[in-house]
Amino acid sequence: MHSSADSNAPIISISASRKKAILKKMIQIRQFEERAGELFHQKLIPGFIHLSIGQEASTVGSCASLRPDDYIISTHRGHAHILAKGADPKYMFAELLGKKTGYCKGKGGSMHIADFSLGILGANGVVGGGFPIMVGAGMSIKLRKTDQVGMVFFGDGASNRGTFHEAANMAAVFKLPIIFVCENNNYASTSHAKVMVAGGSIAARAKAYDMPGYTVDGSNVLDVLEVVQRAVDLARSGGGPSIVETATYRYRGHFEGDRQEYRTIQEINAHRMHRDPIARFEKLLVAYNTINLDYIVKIWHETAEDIEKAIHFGMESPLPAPEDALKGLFVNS
Amino acid sequence: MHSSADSNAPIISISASRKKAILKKMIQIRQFEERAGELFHQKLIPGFIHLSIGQEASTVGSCASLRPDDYIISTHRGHAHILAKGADPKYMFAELLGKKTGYCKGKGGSMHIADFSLGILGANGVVGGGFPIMVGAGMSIKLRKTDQVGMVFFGDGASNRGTFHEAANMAAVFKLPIIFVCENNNYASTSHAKVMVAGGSIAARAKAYDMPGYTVDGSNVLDVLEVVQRAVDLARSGGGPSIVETATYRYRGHFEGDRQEYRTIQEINAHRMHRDPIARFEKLLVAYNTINLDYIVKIWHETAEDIEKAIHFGMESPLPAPEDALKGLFVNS
Amino acid sequence: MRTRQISVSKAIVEALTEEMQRDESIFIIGEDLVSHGGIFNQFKGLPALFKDRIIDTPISETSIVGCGVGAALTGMRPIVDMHFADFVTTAMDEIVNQMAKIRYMFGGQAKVPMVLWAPDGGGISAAAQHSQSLESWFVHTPGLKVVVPSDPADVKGLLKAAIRDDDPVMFFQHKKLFGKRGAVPEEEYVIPLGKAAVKRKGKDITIITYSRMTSVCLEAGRRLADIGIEAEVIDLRTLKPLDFPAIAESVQKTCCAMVVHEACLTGGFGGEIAACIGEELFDYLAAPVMRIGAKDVPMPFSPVMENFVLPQVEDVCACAEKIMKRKRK
Amino acid sequence: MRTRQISVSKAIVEALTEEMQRDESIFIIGEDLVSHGGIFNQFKGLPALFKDRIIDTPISETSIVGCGVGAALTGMRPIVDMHFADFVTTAMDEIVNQMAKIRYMFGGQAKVPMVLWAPDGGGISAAAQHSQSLESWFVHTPGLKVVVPSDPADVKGLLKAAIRDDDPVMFFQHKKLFGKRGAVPEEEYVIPLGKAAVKRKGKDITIITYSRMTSVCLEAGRRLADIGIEAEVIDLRTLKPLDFPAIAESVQKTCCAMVVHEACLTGGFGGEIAACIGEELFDYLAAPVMRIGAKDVPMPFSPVMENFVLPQVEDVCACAEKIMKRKRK
Ligand SMILES: Cc1ncc(C[n+]2csc(CCOP(=O)(O)OP(=O)(O)O)c2C)c(N)n1
Ligand SMILES: Cc1ncc(C[n+]2csc(CCOP(=O)(O)OP(=O)(O)O)c2C)c(N)n1
Ligand SMILES: [Mg+2]
Ligand SMILES: [Mg+2]
Repeated sequence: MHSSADSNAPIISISASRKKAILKKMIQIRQFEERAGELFHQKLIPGFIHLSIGQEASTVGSCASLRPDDYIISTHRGHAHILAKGADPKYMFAELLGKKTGYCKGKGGSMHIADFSLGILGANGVVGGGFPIMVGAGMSIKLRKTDQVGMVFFGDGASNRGTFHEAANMAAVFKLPIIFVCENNNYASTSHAKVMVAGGSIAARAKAYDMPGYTVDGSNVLDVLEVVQRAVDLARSGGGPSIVETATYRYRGHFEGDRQEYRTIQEINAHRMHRDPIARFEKLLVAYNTINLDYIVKIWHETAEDIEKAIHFGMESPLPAPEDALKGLFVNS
Repeated sequence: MHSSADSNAPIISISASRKKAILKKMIQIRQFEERAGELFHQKLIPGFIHLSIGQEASTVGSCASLRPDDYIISTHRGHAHILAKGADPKYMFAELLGKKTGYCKGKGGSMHIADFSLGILGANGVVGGGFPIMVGAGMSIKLRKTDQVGMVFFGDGASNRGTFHEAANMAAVFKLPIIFVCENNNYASTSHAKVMVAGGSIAARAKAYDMPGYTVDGSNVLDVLEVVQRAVDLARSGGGPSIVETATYRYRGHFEGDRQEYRTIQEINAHRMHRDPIARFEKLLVAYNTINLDYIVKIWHETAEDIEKAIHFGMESPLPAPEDALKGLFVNS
Repeated sequence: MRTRQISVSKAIVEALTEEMQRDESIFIIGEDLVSHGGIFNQFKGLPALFKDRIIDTPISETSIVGCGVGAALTGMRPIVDMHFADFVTTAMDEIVNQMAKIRYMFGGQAKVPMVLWAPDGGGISAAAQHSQSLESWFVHTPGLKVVVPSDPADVKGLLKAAIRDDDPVMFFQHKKLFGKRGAVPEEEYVIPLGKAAVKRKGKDITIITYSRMTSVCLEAGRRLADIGIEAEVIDLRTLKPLDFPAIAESVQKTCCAMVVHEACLTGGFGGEIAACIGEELFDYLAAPVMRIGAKDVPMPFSPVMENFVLPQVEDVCACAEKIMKRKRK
Repeated sequence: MRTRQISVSKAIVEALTEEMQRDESIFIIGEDLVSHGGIFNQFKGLPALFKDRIIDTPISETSIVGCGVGAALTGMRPIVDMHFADFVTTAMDEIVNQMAKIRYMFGGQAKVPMVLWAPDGGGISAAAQHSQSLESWFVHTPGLKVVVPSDPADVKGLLKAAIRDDDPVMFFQHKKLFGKRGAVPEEEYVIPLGKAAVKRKGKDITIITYSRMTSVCLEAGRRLADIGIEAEVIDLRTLKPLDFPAIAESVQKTCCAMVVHEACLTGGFGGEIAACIGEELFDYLAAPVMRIGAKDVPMPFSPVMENFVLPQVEDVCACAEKIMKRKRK
């Protein structure tokens, strides 16, 4: 069961328009994150933020297999997941900027963005906090007898929390339609996965729960989509949960401001240069004549414009009133 | 790594006197538990108690591989582990009876017996509560650079707690000298392990942490000893942790008073008749001429006398004073 | 109103049966529910009635509570059985950081209609890890409601209200009360969360209590009456929302008060109530507000010590007499 | 006594260095300690000095705390770093049912000399799951000591005392205080647990506080002085053991008091103190004891709302003035 997608396989047979949408989403995420980083360093975004630059293929490939009514749960490094599931960048920026118009009316910030209307059950500031909640979403799907699925994103570091084990076992015991997507970017803050994950493989742990486990090159978006789609199909057809581990890499520090004494610039540059998920996908699509260079330039440009509009919306939005803090704790308050 | 001891192997080459001591310990535990059950039903023991009758080979075989300075941590079903590590039944009965002379001065009761002088770091009323504590004992051994080992007992049910996963991973990451002994008696209270443990095997989960995992017939004390000794030797020589799963069975309810609607009398009787660990070991020792029938009768008799003396000690001991409740919370109180 | 005498256990089963029949989105999840009907037989008979909606789980409390949260967020109304209240300790992140905060921190997008049902309290020689009363942690956690009923009628009415509530509710059921019997109305009723009940009328002193200590205080009330002290006993029933007006009304009349709970004294909810009375009713007070709680140690196993640690009728009487002496000065 | 001005961070490093040099059984365990020197750089330089005794772990808080307990039981003196105090929620069984109870429930056979070091508090836009002040849960847990220091000198002296203590200590280090500077003695010293400090002398009103709120109250004290109110500010420094005599001495003089903490109001430690004052000093009180805490909501992210939720100097001043008005009546 512990297999990896064959990367010599022909390009996955999805339509050209889907491929374009996937590329566009990856570019949107990249630009969102870069601009979020800038706004943070300009001290316009309070608190702290964790960016996903470098991990776009893993996230977009995973979410591309989902339907609008499927659920996802995200992490502290959540912007990408939320965008990939369809969230609107303008409400996201508004939230990051602490504005009243944000997804959470300024109460959540970077680590707590959700859009329940899109099945986004929320980012989570507690590492590994999403696993048990996804068990509940899966149980709910089962009890309501729909054919939705739930996808819970987590990092290599999160795989060491007890919640992973409990949730994986429960998902398997109840055959819940859950896909556990581990985005293994090598690091949990400062610690390397090779040191902290005994045995080194999170996908291999699937075997302990008698479920399929896959490892996939997380810089190749179509590989990710193919493997995750397999897991989604299984879940949707009542076959129960799977674990997918994507090998990925973050270019930025753990959080913005991280001194990164635990790795070298050379290491980061090697990834950037040889394994950048967007560059790789662009090259592939051009090679297969799905798109041309002009098209790429156009997308980057269009997306950038949209992002600026979204930032503008956030910047121009009003702050919450101080007393808004007292609203919304209970259903009738 | 997931192997089982070959039960056709010749009788493990330990001395006759060790074999006799092992038999005697199993009989002592059986008698302790039977009498504890009686005292409970006579309403002399307050609270609730969980008995290990039927599981003696698993426990005694495991502890027989330990040195006096090694550590164990036990569970809610702890009497057997504690006796097997050398505790004195008289202070145990005194504790069960809520007396001042008990191991814990009457503050602990059945689920909280410890004898730190014997390396017994305590039973634990929280299922799976022992795992993280054993990680600490293991870390302490490593930091103090001794060649002790630690053994943490747990049930099939406890294997589903997140603490199992975290502790197994940490033990592997730090190569701690820990032996995880899962006494799989098929049931977690009313639930069957086949239903609740995804994949069905706890030993197989060892692979997820890159450590050895063994399954062994828990009604054959020498098989248990042989396998556990292997794990202990590995730990003691710096090779890190292992998981041993013993296939065992409890004859009594989960707790005394359990209606046991989740299983049949036939099932219990089949185990009693065909797989009783004490009867099997006696037969084996007689077959190999290590002992004869008279000797067996003598041990049962002697042990029974000792148990009665221990009960007598407990019964005659004074109750704590009510105000003793206020003592001993802090080191200087 | 026609009533019958039934036990708390029966009241629980009635409440659950009625609500589960009414609303298909309710389900119960936890350990040992199906064969046992719950570890205290509190769900007896339900598994036969609601086959797929009573769910036995592995021993994974963290995930069980999380499962409730996730199901509540996606259209269900879960009741999570905690086995023993002490085991909330294995799921505090799920309770405090998720269940309580999700609605607020996501800007009110979601609701979390779930009941965390937890048998708490001591008195059964279950020792330190199976005897705790932990309600004050949750009163201190914004986003939760906290229910602490004391008799069969309240259990039934409050459990129904908790299930129908769209916010997360911690429902602490004292485990020594399962067998307690009392009059319960025959027709359907719901007791709104946040309403205290005066369980004994009196003009001399206000005794504020909840959960099992209510019967202890009522017995103390009877004994105090024998020596001419008429105590008013208020059973709070829910700690959050708190019915402070009910407390104020009584204290304005009696001009003195004491709080009695089983949780250990220091840092217990009694401090909150005493502080509120001190703040709001300072000019009425003719004597200090006193508190009684368990002594500040883990619960010892041996009954002689456990009884000493737990508040007793005598303790309540002695404290009330002391206050009355001050008041009369 | 010669002093220097150093930051809280520096005071922490000094305390740890001195103690770890003195006692080889001390080690520090947690996440991201080695490369980062702790997530707040609070252990900077230590990894180089004590190579094998600063231990980075997987993200497994339950086991990290349990690891501390097991090591403490077997001869070591662990310091467990919780990353953020909010994550105690992932290890409450280990803290409450094991660390706090083991000594007692095993009849005093064992001791658990460990420090659980947890950066708490809000004010840095870290939102609901990274901003909590949870000390009152632990004050309500028999078997624990609770330290809540407010300035560099206290941090150093109390951390040393906590490390030397043979019982488990919860050490809450407010995360907004790391950069706070103050005079710290050059020679070695230890501040015993359970001793409050009068940080400002005054005859009119007693303000009882701790942790970051101490500086808020001191600033309020300065402003109140401008309008003729001399506030006495008591920094409790440790909540358990509690230095009630220090409180009593002050209240007997001022005849009125208020409590200020950053934890949310309801169920907070302020209730305990107000209740104790009400019980013990009833006859001295010329006005109600008032409490100030954060508003009863999870911490909102946006600074405008966060500032509104957290107690501010103005709130303290307004409350003190209100009490003084009552007192003068
Ligand atoms: C329970 C918990 N422990 C620790 C933290 C602090 N923390 C935030 S992110 C992080 C590292 C997470 O690593 P990983 O799961 O690999 O995700 P990544 O950051 O690589 O996306 C840590 C330790 C936390 N938020 N929650
Ligand atoms: C965390 C926790 N959850 C639930 C319980 C209640 N409980 C006590 S024993 C038990 C079953 C344990 O099963 P297993 O681990 O297989 O051990 P066995 O009883 O078979 O020896 C349960 C659910 C508990 N004590 N602690
Ligand atoms: Mg990572
Ligand atoms: Mg079992």
